[in-house]
Amino acid sequence: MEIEKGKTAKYLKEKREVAQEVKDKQKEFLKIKKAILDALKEDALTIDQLTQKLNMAKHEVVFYLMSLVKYGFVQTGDVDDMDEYFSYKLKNNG
Amino acid sequence: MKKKIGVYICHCGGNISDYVDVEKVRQAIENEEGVSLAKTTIFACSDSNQKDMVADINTNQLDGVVVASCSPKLHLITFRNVCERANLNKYNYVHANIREQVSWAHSDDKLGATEKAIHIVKAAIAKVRYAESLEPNKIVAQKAVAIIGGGVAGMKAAIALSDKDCPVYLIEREFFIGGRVAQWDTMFTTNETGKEVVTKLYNNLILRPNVTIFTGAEVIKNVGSIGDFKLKVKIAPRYIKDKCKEGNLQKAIDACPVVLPDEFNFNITTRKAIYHNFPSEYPQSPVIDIKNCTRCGKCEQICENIDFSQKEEILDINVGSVLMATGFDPYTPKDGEFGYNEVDNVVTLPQFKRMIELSDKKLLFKEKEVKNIAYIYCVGSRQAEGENTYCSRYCCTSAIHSSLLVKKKFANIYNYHFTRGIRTYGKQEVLYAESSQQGDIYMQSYEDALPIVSRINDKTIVKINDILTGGKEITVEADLIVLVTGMVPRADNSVGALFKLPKGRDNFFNEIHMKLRPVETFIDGVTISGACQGPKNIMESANSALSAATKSYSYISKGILETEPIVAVVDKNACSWCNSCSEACPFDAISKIEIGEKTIASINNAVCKGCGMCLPVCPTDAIDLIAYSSKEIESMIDSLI
Amino acid sequence: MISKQKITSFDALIIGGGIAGGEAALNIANTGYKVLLIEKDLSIGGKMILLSKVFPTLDCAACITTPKVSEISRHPNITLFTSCEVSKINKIDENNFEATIIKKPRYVVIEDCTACQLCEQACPVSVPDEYQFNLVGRKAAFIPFSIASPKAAAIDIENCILCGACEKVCPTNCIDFTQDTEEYQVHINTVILATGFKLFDPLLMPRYGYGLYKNVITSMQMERELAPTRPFNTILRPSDGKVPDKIAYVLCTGSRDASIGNPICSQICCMYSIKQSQLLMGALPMADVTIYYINIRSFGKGFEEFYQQAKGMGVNFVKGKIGKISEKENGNLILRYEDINENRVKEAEHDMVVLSVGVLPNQDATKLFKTDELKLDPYKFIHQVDSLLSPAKTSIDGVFVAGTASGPMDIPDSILFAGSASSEAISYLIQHK
Amino acid sequence: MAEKNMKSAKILVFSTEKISDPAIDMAGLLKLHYPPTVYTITVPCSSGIKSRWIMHAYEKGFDGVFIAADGSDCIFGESCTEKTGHIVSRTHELMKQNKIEPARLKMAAICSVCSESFVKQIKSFNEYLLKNSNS
Repeated sequence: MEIEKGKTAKYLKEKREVAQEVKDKQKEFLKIKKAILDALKEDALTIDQLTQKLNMAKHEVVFYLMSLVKYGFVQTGDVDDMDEYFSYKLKNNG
Repeated sequence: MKKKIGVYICHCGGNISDYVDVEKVRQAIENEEGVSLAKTTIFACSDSNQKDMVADINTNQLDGVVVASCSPKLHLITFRNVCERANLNKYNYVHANIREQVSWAHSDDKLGATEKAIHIVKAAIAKVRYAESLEPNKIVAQKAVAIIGGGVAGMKAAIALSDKDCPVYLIEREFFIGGRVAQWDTMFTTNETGKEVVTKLYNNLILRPNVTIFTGAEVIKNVGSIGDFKLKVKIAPRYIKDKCKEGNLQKAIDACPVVLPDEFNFNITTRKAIYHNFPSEYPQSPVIDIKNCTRCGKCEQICENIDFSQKEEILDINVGSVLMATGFDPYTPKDGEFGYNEVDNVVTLPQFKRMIELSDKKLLFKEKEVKNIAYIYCVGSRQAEGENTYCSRYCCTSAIHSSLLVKKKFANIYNYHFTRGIRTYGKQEVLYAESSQQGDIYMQSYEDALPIVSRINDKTIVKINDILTGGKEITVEADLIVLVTGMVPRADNSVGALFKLPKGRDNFFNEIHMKLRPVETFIDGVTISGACQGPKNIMESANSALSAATKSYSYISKGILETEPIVAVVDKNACSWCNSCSEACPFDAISKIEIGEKTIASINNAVCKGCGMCLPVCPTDAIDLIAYSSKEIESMIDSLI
Repeated sequence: MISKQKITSFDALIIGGGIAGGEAALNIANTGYKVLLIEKDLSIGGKMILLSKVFPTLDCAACITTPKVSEISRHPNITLFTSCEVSKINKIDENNFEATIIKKPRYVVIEDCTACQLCEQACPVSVPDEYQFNLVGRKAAFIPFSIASPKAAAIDIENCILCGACEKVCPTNCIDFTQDTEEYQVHINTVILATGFKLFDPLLMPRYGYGLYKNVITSMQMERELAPTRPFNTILRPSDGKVPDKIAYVLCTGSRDASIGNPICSQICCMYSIKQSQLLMGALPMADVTIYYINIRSFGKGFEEFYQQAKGMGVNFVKGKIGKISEKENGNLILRYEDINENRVKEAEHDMVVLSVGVLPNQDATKLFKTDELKLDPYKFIHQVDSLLSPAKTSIDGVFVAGTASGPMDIPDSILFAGSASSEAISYLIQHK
Repeated sequence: MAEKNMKSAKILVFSTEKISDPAIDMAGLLKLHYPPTVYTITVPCSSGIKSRWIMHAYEKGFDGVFIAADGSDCIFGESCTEKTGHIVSRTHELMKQNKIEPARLKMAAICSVCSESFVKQIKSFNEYLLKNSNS
């Protein structure tokens, strides 16, 4: 079978099953990503504010938010008066 | 003049960009004359940026390149090589130092730092505009290495080079080989004795036809440079004939009436003016200490092998590289320092080690049996007031190892350790654990209140406020106090001065860069190894010796060396031969030649070292140094203001 | 399916592309010998390339590693295999070894990848980034880190959902899911083991609460937070993204502790902690940094001065053993410790705790040799048969060790050790030609 | 620029590749601060500096020139100290002829680890130049 360049994933899919756990994790990431990005649509928020809005554990918010900063969806805003907590906002208004 | 210059300004991952506004620098120079490309980069030295530079040079046909980053001592060669890979002659590259001399030096003044960086990059651009393609001078490298110092490091390096079919001259100042290690008894981690180690190395060395060992030998002159060092070696006579049999020599030694402190045993014993170090020493021939010999003639009467007619010899040797392995001296405490030379029973760690080895059955000090031993650590190291601020690295382990040894060898020994925090790093930690388990007492003094040694009612007392027991004052009566002395540079390090070797803040010889070029020095062709570079234990010395051997070998293995083509050039029209330049040249590189009617100066490129001493003395300003011509320097000055 | 390939022979095989293996490879290659350098990770550079700055000079680690890795990757005498593991080495006779090398598929053709990161943007999967020690995420199609060498994408097949989004956007068609494991047989004359060390896993010391308390992190995680390619915009604590202002270091975590099976000192933790403390003082000028130590081991060239410099900058050094760490509701941590100076048990509150984790042996190399025994020392590091005079020699003639594979050591010592191992290997090659 | 001069003087330093420039680098490494209007041009040896370069610097507006000389550490030989001294005295003559205060040229031997000494010298030179400017 000749395999076309740029479409090789199909080939491996036939030989290798993607674990359910991996699929679930990916879906969860997309869900959290959407939730965070939605929450930030209105206003820049701190992690504390995000946590309340999303009903998630704080350290998870830190992890996902920082990942979204890394992926270029979110950017760091200002720090509070105590120099303790930053706020975060959407990059280029989404 | 260059028309297509590429300029790269490095963030250095924050090292520069935290203090210098690199984007502002870029904008300030992008419209400079000749600049066709100006970029900033997070890490100029990274592989990806180097690849980008090669691509930039090729696609934009750049004819000059400037990188503004760290000191040229680190990465000048890196970026020259980038140019070469892009087929741009490497002398079209100029390096601007905006880290060590800008961002770090002026981290207190960001605006000032940015302003300075702009000027410095502009000056580098000014310089690169005049840069010319040059070909390095090729010189023949002598395939031989001189190793200075016949201790463990020197001997290991000699074996390593000899294994690589490289002839070696091993030059030892003392009359016996082995350096400090010959003076040690058993050693951590293998419990081999120093003698065994030295014997092993010596026996290996003497079998090698390409190794020449000189003892009682000193380098007294050095002319030349990398690839071609011409050394004069002075060899002192032993006053003993070669190939003599032991028999009568021992009687001659016995007959010698001169009694002197024996330095090999750190003066705790005596020797004669005709002497051995120890029975299995190398070379296996005694020597006459001519300075202290009274020429009484007694030895000559007994032994036919004594020969006072032997003369000092001067040898010329020619090598491509020099490997320094001159070692260290143990620190000598000042009079009164923890009772040294004032209280009777205070010795240094090296003396103590000799005592253990030389004592049999009972450990005696001045005829009295020693039971309680107090060790005072960090003597001559980590000094708050004093010149040795560094830690000597080997002494904690060495002291603990000796304290275990003394306990094993003699009965009823009690060890008390007055420390400043034990530093048995790595696997040496198990020694400390073993010692603690055996009941040795460890105390630790406060940094500002070191232990006090005093003599009270014929007893020697050490007093400490001990951190480990919450600051309690503890006194110990000791039969012997061992000052755990550190390593200091050799008192006579004149051989370093002969090669102009730079020293570090600790006065040991200094490497170019601890991680990038750890055995090379600023003097091309001269490498350093072992404890002359800083305190090291034997394993560390062996590693550095082998590293240095690899480096020295790499200079000469190809037989041809490339050196910088930075030499002086004479303007034929301006020169009117007056001899001033030739007088100023320290290398005899300038002679006069006739060109038609005119007599002018001529530079021998193979001999010229590019120092520039001939430049300022020329009355007609007819000499320039390549890459440092007046037009280059003056245009740099114009850019800096 | 494994394809078998026979490839040409090399003079030297070097296992491990960290700073020691890299240095040894360059030394030997510069002498004119052909070197095969095997790295199991996606990039060479080892642990050092992931560090922030290095003691005692505070040079950035990247400034030292990147030119070296770049020189390695383009050296005509060095063949570099990443994502590869040596599965066995047989000694045939005196200086003849045969090695079997397993190359795992990267699913990216390195030569064609331009590191444009389009695949990374397209990939819908996010998993913890091991190169950032799990402080943030990365994609399943990813470039390991910005100064990786080779700088090329890779597919994390374990976490890939095989959606094909990456290859659709790849402008050079360099992604190739048809790649498979390959096996190579290589003939070599000498071997250098530069397999490095493993970091102590603080989960083995539950009393410090690592894993449970989010603000207890390892020194390697702090190293990443301080590095120029850091996971956050500044130093933040992982529990709630707060900028910490009272940071504690717990030295000897997993070192000098027979109860967890590692009685020896790790030789580097004091110094890297002191270095981090200085960098923290620079990054967070208002922060308090306290280092809890048993002994400070600043023994190398310029180290003691560096320690004194940290004291001068205001880093707080407390001689004390940490008993237990507990967490307050706000994420702050209570350290219960024995203050040795005052001879009593005390408590202190910090908002972030860094565990200065120690150095453990990497035992990967031990299983390789089938015909000869590679001896280990009592701590499971590679045994040095002549540790005083030929530190690089192992129990197998012609097989040498370099760097932390034989015990804990810092970067300067690893580099000198690599110089030493390369000298032995070159001599071995010349003597057995 | 004139305003800047009020704070710190413009000083041109001639350093040498193997000896004094490493010391100036180390001053940066140790974060020993000195005025940012101090600029360095590196040459192989301090005994190869031409008087005309120094005069050029004054002409273009430098307040002072500092020669960080190799001293006895010079890798090109011991004559360096004496020769650098001659350059300074010859330049002093030129400066007098051009009505430039000779004290605006200073020389000191800076060894490869003389970082502190370099910073001290530069700071006092800077103070001197500031005190004697505007006159």
